[in-house]
Amino acid sequence: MKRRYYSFFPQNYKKNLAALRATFEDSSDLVIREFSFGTNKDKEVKAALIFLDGLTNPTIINDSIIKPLMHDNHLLYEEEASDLSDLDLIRNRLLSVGVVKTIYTPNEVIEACLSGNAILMTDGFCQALDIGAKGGEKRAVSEPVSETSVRGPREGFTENLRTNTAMIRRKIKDPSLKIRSAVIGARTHTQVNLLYIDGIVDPDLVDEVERRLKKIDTDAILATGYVEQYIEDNPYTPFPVIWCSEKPDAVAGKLLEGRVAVAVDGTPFVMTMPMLFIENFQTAEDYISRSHYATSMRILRLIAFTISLFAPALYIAFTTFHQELIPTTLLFTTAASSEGIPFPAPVEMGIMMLIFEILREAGVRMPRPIGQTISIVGALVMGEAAVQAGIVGAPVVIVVAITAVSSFAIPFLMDAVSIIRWFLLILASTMGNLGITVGVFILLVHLSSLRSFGAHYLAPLAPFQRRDLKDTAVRAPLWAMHTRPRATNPQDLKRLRSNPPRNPSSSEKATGVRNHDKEQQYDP
Amino acid sequence: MKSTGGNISPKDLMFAVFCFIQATVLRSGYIIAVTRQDSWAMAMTGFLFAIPIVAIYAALLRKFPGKNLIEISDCIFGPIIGKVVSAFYLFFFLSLAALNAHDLGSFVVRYLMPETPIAMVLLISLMGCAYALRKGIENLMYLSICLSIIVAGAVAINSILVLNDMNPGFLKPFFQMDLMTYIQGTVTIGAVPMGEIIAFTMITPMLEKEKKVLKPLLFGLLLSAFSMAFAMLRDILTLGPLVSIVSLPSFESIRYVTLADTLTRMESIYAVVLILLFLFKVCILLYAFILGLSHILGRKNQPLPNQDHTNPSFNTDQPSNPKSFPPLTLISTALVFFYSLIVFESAMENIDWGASTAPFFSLTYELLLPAVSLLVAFLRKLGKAREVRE
Amino acid sequence: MTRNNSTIRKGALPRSITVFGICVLLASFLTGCWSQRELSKLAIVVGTALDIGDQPDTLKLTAQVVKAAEMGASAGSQKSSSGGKAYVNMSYTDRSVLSAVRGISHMQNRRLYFSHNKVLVISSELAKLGMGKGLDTFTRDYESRMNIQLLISKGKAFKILEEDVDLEKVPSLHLFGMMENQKLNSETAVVTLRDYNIATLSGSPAPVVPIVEMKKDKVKLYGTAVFKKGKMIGELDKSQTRGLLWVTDRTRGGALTVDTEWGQVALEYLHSNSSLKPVRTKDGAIRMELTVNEEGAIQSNETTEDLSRLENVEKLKELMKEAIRSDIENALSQARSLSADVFGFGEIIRREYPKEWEKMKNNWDTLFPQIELDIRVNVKLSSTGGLVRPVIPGGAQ
Amino acid sequence: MKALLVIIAFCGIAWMDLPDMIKNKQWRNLAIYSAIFLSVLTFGVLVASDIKVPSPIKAIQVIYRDILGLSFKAS
Repeated sequence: MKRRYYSFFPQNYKKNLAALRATFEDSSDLVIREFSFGTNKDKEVKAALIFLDGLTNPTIINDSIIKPLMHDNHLLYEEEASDLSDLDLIRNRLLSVGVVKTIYTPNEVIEACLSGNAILMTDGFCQALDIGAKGGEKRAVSEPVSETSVRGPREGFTENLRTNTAMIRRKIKDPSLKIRSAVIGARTHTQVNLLYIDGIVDPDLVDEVERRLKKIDTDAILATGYVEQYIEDNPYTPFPVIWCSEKPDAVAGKLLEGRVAVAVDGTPFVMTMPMLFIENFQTAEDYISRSHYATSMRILRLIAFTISLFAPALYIAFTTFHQELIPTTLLFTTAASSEGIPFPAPVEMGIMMLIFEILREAGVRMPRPIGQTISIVGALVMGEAAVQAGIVGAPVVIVVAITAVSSFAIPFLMDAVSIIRWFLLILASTMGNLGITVGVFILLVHLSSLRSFGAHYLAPLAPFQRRDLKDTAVRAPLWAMHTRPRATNPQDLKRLRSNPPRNPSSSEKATGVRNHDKEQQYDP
Repeated sequence: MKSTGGNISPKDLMFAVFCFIQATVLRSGYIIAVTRQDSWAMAMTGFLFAIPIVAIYAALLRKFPGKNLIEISDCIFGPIIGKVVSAFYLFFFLSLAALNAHDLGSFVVRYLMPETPIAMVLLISLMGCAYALRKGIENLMYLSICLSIIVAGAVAINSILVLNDMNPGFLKPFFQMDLMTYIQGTVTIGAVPMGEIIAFTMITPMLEKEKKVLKPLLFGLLLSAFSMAFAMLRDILTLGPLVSIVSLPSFESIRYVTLADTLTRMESIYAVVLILLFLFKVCILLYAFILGLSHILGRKNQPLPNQDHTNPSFNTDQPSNPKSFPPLTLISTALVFFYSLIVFESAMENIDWGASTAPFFSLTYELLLPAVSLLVAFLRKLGKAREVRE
Repeated sequence: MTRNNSTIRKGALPRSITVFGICVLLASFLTGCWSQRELSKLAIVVGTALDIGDQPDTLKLTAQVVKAAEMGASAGSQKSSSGGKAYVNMSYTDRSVLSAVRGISHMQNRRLYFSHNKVLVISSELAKLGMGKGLDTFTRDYESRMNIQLLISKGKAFKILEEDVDLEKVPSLHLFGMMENQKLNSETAVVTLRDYNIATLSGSPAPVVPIVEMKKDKVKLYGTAVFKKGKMIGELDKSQTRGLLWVTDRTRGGALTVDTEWGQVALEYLHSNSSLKPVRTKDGAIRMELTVNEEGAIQSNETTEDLSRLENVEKLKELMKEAIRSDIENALSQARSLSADVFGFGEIIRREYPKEWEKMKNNWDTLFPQIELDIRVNVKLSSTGGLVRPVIPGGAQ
Repeated sequence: MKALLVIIAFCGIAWMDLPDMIKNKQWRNLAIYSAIFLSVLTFGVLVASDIKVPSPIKAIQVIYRDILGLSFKAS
């Protein structure tokens, strides 16, 4: 879609201003500050500073633009001071602002204006100065809500793109961290940055991501999720194929594994791609904590995933098709609790799962204090009452509760799992174990068929890559993970310079004496 | 990106062979009924019997690199006889797919869901297969290692759990039956589960290194032979003389698992693994059939349907190649569905077929036709002779 | 099969999702009533009894069904228990097991479910007529398992399932637990359906099954029934049963009271193993060699003698040996008189000397009583328990 | 009844397969496809309406066992 642009009238300052006013008609936040400056009266220059109030930093406007022009021109050399109408002169000698750009077209004026810059137009010139005066209110860097960390860094991304890229830059102090920029959205003109580390990342991958970003033809990009949906490979899968995080350290880690990050202005989330299935089970904390603990947590998450996916389906399959699988004593208890329940087991399970989904949704959208009330009412009162009233059996409540709790352990997959769970439940209640097995087969094939920017989604498992298993269910010690994951096809495979990798203690033994000496030297 | 998309590594192929044959462990009842307590040895001799068969496939594939079995027979026999030979192969693949689907169905109906009509079981299973085939066979092949690990784990766990019920005395006496019995056992194992890997000759053109066929096939076979011998040993040791009268020994032996009175009746869990394997096998056989059919019906000199999407994610916006093959997946699956419904009237017919005629039927296509093809190719001096000499 | 992204983007996938979804939904409506069994519609059978029916050529099947609500009451369920019995016995007389099961379901609103069947009790009258009829159904049926406990009852079998139980709630579960417990006593041959079938299929088919009887509303183990050609032909008493267990290496423990010159001493079997081997003698005949290795302990000493003295230990060992030997000989003579190879001699000969067995197998019934059994018993008394010397009046002086 | 279900299922198959071919104007493929489709449909309807369709496996067994004399004796 094309914006109605006014044409630039060469050297006609008044007309230009009028046209600009017409473009921004009914925009009360537009400020056109007209003023004049100059050293002697007859050579006074008429000028206008145009900016959008709220997007700009008033301090810069006042102290670095208007003040030098109006008050500090006596600091100029005399021959310069005589003719102030030269834009280059103003730019080079007067404006004490970091980013100043000369612009020529009305489009640029509008874009600069909208992105929070101040525009200086002077009478008699067909150029204008685009002065970086971005500012305005923004949220301070705070601890991320969606991912909390115990030992790791606590900062999280904000809605401001520059802050976000700066946070990453602060982690990776290397000129080869590249940040390409693009503007997407015909109306929103959202700034989108593409980050990668040159020398690690596969250049084809960067080109591919950029190509897909450029292909986006929409009028609005309001959050990362918008971009995600436009560039992902498999639009019809419930599984996330692009990873996103609120934590700069996590994103930096992904970049260092040879991935590409995409940051979108206005969202405190940064996406990275390609994404592997196993990333759903990884957290930034894993790499900080000890590897045994991290490994056990990984396994725990995998178990939680299995439970939250299969528990209701397996319960139905066992209690309605394969009662022989239930230990005899447990069968009696289960049978006792299903005496007098009016619904067949699948319906019973469906009701409880539905109630749980509603409770979850209600809890998420409500303000936190109310959310807690809802969960207490839902979990305690409704569960207990439903059992008491004989609408559902106690085992069903237990199973749904386990399912729910387990799904919270794998936040990335929660959405996918809560859909697939229903699919498996239907299969299990029609075909029992066979249904579940066919469901698992379909699920496996589906996962195996997914691609994320050319990487196999199920990567170290299918296609099997033995050497990449170090960061799956097991999180090997960092010194043992001496290569980057091959799924991202990094240019520079080696993470450690020393090859072969060594257990730190064993290398210490070899050179222990020397190290010790050195340490003593540096010890004050 | 130079990812392995569409390319299958030899390792994948090897474990795919393993999974493929492992699905047939259930059918070991045919052989165990014949060779009884010595059946475990038949797995090994069967493997020896299968080596020349595999060597013939490897020689054919070497002579005509990048071509699958149907294309090769077209090359060797010319367009008309080639089509006839291909049609024979196709019938074989179709029958195998139907037989295996029927095996799956009757297994599920007999042991898991006795009151469900077999048609429903087959329908849902074949829907799973059709889905997998539409997603591309390579995705299934990638899964083979994972699947093998699951299978090995399940077999190991189950075997450990029945350890308590084993009696080594059941293995005796060793080798006291007629020689003919052992020949029958060897040929049956060599032909029925092992020789069926002829279906993989339709997939080998998708290999990363298409010339390295013999090794993965042989090692896959060896692996399967070991695991088959292991499973048979377990069954014989747990079931003793019962092994030759129960219909599915490997399933029956797991029914004894009792661990602390809670972990009993594990066979439904094992059944899950078996069904997965059966789905895998039926998928491979169906793929062989569909690809062969496409080749017969499709236009000449067109790229293979699976080779023009070596890297599917990156050409999303490029115009797809005009498909020269009609989409046969669903309709072929439907054909297998109906075929497997009528293939046997009863389990007794199934057993009779498996024990008496199946080895000869299979050998015709697994040994006779390829051997004749190879011979004709030699006589007509077709293919890359230089490579054969190496 | 041919995965094509452009078509997927244009909506082939939603189409397949739709079709697949419709199929699954259709399937769910169609299969709804097939193999699905609601728990509350099942009558869980935990024990079965087979008797001779009152009409000729019929049998009476009694199925013990658990009342889940009563069972669950103990497991903390909120539902109040009515304090009644936790089980119901249902009987029906018909010509086969299967039709009797069908007969019961004609009278009930629930379907009998046999997967959790634990015990099968067969009356000795029926067993004497032949077991085949009942057992084949239980072996063949997919629901029933081969690891159910097999029992023969003196008197009516269904009476056994009406036992007055104290610690358990259901007689069958009590019986099952009781049989599991017998492994420690080694006076009963614990036999599952699978053991019975394997013994039947073996070279010299003479399976054994434990016998139970009702005494004052309590079930008591009695001995072992011996089968031949599917019919019960005789019994082994407790000592003979133990002899049988010695030979077949199934002794797991047990107690033995011996009369010594000083009085009664109770000994305990701790660990034992035995091996049975066929040996070909020079004249071509086959003998059996049995070696029993036994490790025991002194369990109680009612006498005043110091049993820790080594010469006394030797005496005790001799007595223990004698007891074991007499158990085995007892069993052997009973087996010979029944001409039933309960020890599986024939099967062992078949495994070791298959060629000889070919010649022997046809007149095994006459050959078996003539097979010689060499018994070698090695006994060790490893400890005297917690006491070295007995508590005797004034013993501290 | 069963035959009707088969026909409905085949409509589903056609609905999934046909649009692509028609869109891409692959008339030759369409012709081949229709031929196979119709024959499988006939087969399916025959099976579904309980008309006894002889199993090809039976025929093969007769050829191998009775004509060629190739068979093991079943135990």
